[in-house]
Amino acid sequence: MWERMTQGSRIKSPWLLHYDCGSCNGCDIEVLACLTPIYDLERFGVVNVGNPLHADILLVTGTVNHRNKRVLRNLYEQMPRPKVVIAVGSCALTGGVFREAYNVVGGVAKVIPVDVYVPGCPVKPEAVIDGVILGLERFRRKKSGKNLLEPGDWGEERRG
Amino acid sequence: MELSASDPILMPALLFTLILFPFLAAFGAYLAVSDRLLKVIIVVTGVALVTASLVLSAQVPFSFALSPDGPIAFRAVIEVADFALLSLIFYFGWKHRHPTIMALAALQGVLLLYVQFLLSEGQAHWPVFYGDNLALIMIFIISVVGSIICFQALDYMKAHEQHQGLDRSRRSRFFSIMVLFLGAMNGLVLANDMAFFYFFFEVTTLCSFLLIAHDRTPVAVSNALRALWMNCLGGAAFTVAMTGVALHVNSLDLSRLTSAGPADGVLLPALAFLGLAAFTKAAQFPFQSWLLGAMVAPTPVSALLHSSTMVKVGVYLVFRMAPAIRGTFLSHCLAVFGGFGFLAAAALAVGQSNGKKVLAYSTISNLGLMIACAGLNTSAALTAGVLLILFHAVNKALLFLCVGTIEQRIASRDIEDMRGLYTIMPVTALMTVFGVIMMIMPPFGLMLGKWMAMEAAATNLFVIVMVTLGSALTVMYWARWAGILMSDPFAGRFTPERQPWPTWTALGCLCLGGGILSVAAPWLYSLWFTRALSPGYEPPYGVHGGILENAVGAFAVWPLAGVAAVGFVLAVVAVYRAGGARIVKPYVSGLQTDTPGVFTGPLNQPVQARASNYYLSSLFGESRLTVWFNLAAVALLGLILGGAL
Amino acid sequence: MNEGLLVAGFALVGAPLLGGLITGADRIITARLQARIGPPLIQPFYDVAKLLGKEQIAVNVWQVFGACAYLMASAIAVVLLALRTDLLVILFTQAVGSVFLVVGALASASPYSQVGAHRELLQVLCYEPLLILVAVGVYLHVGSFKVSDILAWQTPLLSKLPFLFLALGCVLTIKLRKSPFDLSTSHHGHQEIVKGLLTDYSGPILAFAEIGHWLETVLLLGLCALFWTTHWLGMILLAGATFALQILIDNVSSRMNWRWMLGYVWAVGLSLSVVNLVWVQAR
Amino acid sequence: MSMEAIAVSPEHVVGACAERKAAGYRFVTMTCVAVDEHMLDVLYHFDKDMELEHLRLRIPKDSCVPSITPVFFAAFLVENEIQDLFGLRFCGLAIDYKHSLYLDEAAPKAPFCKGAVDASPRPGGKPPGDPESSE
Amino acid sequence: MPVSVIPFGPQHPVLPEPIHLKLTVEDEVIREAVPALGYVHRGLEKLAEIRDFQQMIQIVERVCGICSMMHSLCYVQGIEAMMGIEVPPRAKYLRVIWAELHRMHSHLLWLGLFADSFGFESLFMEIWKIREKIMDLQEATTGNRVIVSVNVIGGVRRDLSPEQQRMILTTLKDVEDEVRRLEKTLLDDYTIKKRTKGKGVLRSDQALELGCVGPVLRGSGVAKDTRLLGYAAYNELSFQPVVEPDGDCHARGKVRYREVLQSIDLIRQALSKLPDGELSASVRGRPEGEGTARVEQPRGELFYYIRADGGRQLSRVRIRTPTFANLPALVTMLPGVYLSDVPVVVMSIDPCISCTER
Amino acid sequence: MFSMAPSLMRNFFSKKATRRYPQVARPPFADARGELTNDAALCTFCGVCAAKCPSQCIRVDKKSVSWQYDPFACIYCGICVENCKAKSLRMHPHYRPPTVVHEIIVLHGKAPGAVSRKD
Repeated sequence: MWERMTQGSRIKSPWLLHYDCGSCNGCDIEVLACLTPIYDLERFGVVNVGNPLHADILLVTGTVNHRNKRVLRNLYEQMPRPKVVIAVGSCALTGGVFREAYNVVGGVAKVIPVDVYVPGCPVKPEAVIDGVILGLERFRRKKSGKNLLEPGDWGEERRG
Repeated sequence: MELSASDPILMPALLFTLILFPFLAAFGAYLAVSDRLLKVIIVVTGVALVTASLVLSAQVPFSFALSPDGPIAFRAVIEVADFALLSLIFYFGWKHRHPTIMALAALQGVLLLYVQFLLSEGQAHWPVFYGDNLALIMIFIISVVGSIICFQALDYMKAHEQHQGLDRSRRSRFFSIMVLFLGAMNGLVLANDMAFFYFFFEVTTLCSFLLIAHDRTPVAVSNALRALWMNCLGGAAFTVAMTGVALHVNSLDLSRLTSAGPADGVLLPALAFLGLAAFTKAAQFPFQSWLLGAMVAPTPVSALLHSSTMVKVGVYLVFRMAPAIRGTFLSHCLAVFGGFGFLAAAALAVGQSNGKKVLAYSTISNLGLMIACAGLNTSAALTAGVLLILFHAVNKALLFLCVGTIEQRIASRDIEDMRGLYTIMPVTALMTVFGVIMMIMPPFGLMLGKWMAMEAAATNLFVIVMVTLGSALTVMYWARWAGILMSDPFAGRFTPERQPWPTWTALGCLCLGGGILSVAAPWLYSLWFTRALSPGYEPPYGVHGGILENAVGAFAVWPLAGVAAVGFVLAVVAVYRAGGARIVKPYVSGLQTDTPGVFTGPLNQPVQARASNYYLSSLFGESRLTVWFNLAAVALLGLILGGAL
Repeated sequence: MNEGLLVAGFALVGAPLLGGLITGADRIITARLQARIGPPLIQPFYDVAKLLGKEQIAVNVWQVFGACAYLMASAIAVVLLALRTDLLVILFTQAVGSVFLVVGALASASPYSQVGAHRELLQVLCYEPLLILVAVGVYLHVGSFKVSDILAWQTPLLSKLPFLFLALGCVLTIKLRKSPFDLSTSHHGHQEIVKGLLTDYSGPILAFAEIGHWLETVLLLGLCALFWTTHWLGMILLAGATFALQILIDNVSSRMNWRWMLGYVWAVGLSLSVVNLVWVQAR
Repeated sequence: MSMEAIAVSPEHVVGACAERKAAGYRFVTMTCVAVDEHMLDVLYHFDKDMELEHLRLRIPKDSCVPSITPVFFAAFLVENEIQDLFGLRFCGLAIDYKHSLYLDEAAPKAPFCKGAVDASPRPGGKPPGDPESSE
Repeated sequence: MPVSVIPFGPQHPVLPEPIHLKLTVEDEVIREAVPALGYVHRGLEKLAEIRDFQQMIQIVERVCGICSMMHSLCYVQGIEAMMGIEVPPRAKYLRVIWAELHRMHSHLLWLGLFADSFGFESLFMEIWKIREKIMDLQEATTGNRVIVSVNVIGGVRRDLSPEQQRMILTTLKDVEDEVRRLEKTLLDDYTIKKRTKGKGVLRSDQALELGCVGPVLRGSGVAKDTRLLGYAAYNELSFQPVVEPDGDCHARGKVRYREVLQSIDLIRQALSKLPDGELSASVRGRPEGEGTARVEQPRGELFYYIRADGGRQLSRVRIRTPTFANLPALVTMLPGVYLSDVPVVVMSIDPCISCTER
Repeated sequence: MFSMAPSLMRNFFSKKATRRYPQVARPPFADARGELTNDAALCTFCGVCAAKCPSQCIRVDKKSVSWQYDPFACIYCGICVENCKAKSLRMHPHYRPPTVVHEIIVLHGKAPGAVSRKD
């Protein structure tokens, strides 16, 4: 029962860590807009904690470059399991329009496992909400305790 | 309370063991040629003192008069000794070219002569020694805590001298003064004759001077001289008080002076000067600087003289005179003065990063609170004061010894350098934290005392406001110290550090002692503390089931202690279970490197993240506040003396 | 004795539930003031249950000790209040909790949690004297520090101790971590020191700290309620109104710095208290 | 359209900037352009009363340009940027990031240059946060 | 005196963007602040060498999402000047309208974040609530909330229908009412004044010497506004630069607040004068030569240097963004302020790091 | 200090500003630049879109007659749609929904219908 309670609560209380990995601010401000009255992500219990040690969801915007990939990995490692990574915006998915720039490594998935991809340039707040809700699906199939699946692993649904 | 008929054989034997035996032991220690012999002397003295104080506990209250036709004319001896001491002090003043000391010594000499002259016609017929439960508590502190400290000092001083690289050991000198001091303290506490009291008072002053100057560095010597002149000022005030007493009642009987109920007007000035003497000894503002300077002495000295025992003489003196000034303006002033000392020293402690200075200020602060208790002069306040005396002595001795042990290991007494001490010396760090916890947390004895003091002070606006502010400052400077000892990331188990067994014994005894005494507080309360009150003071609280209660408030010592113990065990279990927790680096904005606390800064260079304590130097800086505090204290002193005159 | 145990047990179960609901209401009201819908009422329980089910990571295991001790001290303080014991002892116990929380935060080398810990100590420095003076004021008026005697008092304390109640409001703002005093850690993490004091508390121990905070909220609102002891409705209304005002103040002010806090609380809070104390004593 | 720019030599560039500062010009920025595989254009842009004025310094890419940070402190950022992106060196920089303002080890060296470059840092400027630099 | 060394960013809740400041702090007073950049550097100027000059519009738009319109405007104006293209008047007015909408959304965004930086959460929420109306306007008229992407070389891609114009006017009325309602709080609230007055003071001579631009410069009492150059249709609209003399964070906030109202006024003027006609001129040939272009971005003067050698690709695009110009001032403002004021001072220059590093 | 209070009170007692997404979804603006689709039946595989795309996310292979599109690299600027002579490219007003896998859309000209391959 305890298991079910914590698992249920996980879906109800996703705390967010937003890391701007080198985005043009377009997606950033849309992520931030999600927390403001019009979209009010707090309806779903989302709190922007700004601190990996408290976060359940890592929301990344922007391209990964040679300098911030270390930061991204650091933040990811500091999050307690179970955790979900959501890549937001074309830049975070593949590097977007900047794919070919010399200092761009590529999408977030090149550094850490990604669970949910939210395409768009910039993404709309509604899409961010959709992405978070999709990300929460992952908690539904996670067991708490020691054998937590690593993020990015959707089990049998994973293709390719 | 009636005095027990003093046993004609036992009593002299006890007094001999408590007072004279240490003098002899000191002589022996001075001549001791080997460490082993020194250790034997220390242990024997300690055992003798503890035994004697235990035996004495069955004898109090007692008074003891020397028969004038005894084999030795003690009084004459003491009178001569008084002058000898003064000459010695004068000599030190002359040697170090310190006119103030010479002047004060001379003044004391003149006043003493005058007292002799005044008393010449009526010969002494009052008891020389007097012991009640208050004195007994002091004796216990001196004997037990003093012995523990001396015992620990054996190894401490060995290391200390190694550190200094002396070619000739000066340990025998050191220990002879320490042991001598124990005897003098016992004498002081038991003395009823003011001449005796004065003699022992001056001996402790001199011991303090010699021990502060022990390391012979220029700083040590100059600080020792400051301590000497300030204490001489106290001595002078004492002689003035003696003169006043002799002038008006033609006697030097301390108990008569103090137990006669509220004093009539003529004696008030004398009592005020007695208070002044007490303030210098207790290093209250504006005399706090000598105690701070005294921190250059080896740590056992600070633990023994400058926190547990000698400075308490001031408090003890005020407690003795409390009944005499009950209800007077002087008493009220005393309360305000003490409360002010509590607040001011706590504020200055916040601005300190030097561990020993924090301890020193904390001592001054607590002494201030005790003086305030005496000034409040209700039975609850006085009981609170006695509680504070006892628990402060034990806790502070523990903390000083811990700091000394730490200092020998890390070669610094700065709190900032103790960051993450747990990784280096886990046991000592834990003991220090325990000491700090005992300072600021219920249900430990010190907080019990503070609680009682607050409830007693609640009707006195000045005092309660200062005490509440002071308490908050106290929490601040202790909590951050305890916190940073445990700082720095670590995982897994640490092996306890190695220390000589006497150090462990001493620290362990004090830790255990502090804990056990706290739990035993309700029991001790009915056994000792209420009986330490002078006649005319009713026991303030009733005790049942470990709960101290009266119509005003209740402190459930045993239930709280029980719950706290359960809580502690639960927390430890939680820590133990969290042993498997994944240890991560602290959050440094995502820039952490493999080294804990190091982040990648500009230029991709590793930078050590640091966060020093807040010393709030712009608010609580020593240089900023001391002047104002001293001025305020001088004004208050003026009020006390002026009001009494 | 048995009755005491019953009350204690009831307080132990009831206070966290109440505290969680109060926190949930706080979040909803705040959201509504900001024209948002806000989370469900039982959101705090979701949060805590989730945190309890998370992986325990720690920078330093002493954090665990600190958080546990904080939780326990808060619980004891609430139980002592429920048992109607001495007000000063309750306040001392509550202070113990704060100290342990600080010690736990100091155990981490992260500068954010260190700075947060020091700011928390400054907050303790600000509110602790006020709390004790409130107790003293109550004592001067009622003649006892015991909550049982205060509850038996026949007139509302608020009529005689209005300024002290204001001072208590000041304390409440600090303790509830509301603007302008949310210096050491704030409810929303947009602060220069991240989550401050709580930065490196994570997972279950963060849940402990959170529950401890609920208990403190209940304790302080309980103290507020003591100012209207003549009727249980008055107690609830007074506590509720005070809490509503706290939320409003939180939403109409920015976060200040500690210098301002120290100056303001010591100047305004202390003078309010002292004026009231003088007034009470003069009668 | 063509832009008029006053050509300056490396010796005179700091002086020319100082003159403009004295005349009340606001420093806008600097631009570096790779002319060919060996030469770089460094342009200094100034503004006064909404009019722009440009200085042009044409130099080989392995030379050392005197920094104008003593005149315009604000230039430290752009000079560091040019150091990073072109491998050009500035002598006497107020805050020298030593080719690490933007680019990490893993990133390509001097990406804007045509042809090969040697972008190893050379002693001279002071790094930021160096105790010496915070006198 | 013991000091603390505190890393500030790149991941930090009060900084929406990754910049790192190494702060040396003494009892919460900043003694030294050393910035570290490079967390957003993509190297997009270099993309000019592999994308053609038309495609570069979409790339420079993504220099910064908040002021994307301004970047493309500056870029296309530079190219148009180089190629000698005369932009149709309607396009010029439409550019002004969208540019000012963009300025409003950027300033409102900033006012919200500024409120957040000193912990005034409800004000942040309130302002962002208002800002959403502008976002809706942008989405309704251009197809995207943030990156409006309306500029093309020679004109604009989209037109404003009469209904859309009416919608803009009614929304602006709403926004104006709501913004004016917050005026007392923003400019006169006790706690806000306490947190912003006298913080990060920059005298006018200092601001000029450090090369500051935009609201930072105008907040220090210097009346410099690149719009006075009269690009697009600004030469046909009447406005005065907003200037505040105090030079502190409060003054910068005031400048931006008043510029929101100024933008509303400018949009109304532009809509009332909106001429009929073509949306864009035809583009023939390829740019050649070198040139500069400047526009007034919400954060200040934006400067483009473009060099082309007649090919499809440009040989160099250099972008000097306002934050790049204001950053040195930030480094000199930080020492001496309290740690708690760091976010306020940092936010006061409205830092856009992705602009700065490109 | 309470200058903000009237606004807050108004908020408290009036209708909330929040759009209850996803329970209630607001219809997108008509001209919004959302999801990009290609109608293989109309597409001439001329390659103009691929050439114009600033993000180079479209690849047209005239030999195998295929149109390959990476929605994760697309910046939804609409340039391709504007330049599509065959009017086969369309931008829908609704945005592309989030997914859990990286899809690359490939259309073949000769084949009767669109084939979507997930990668």
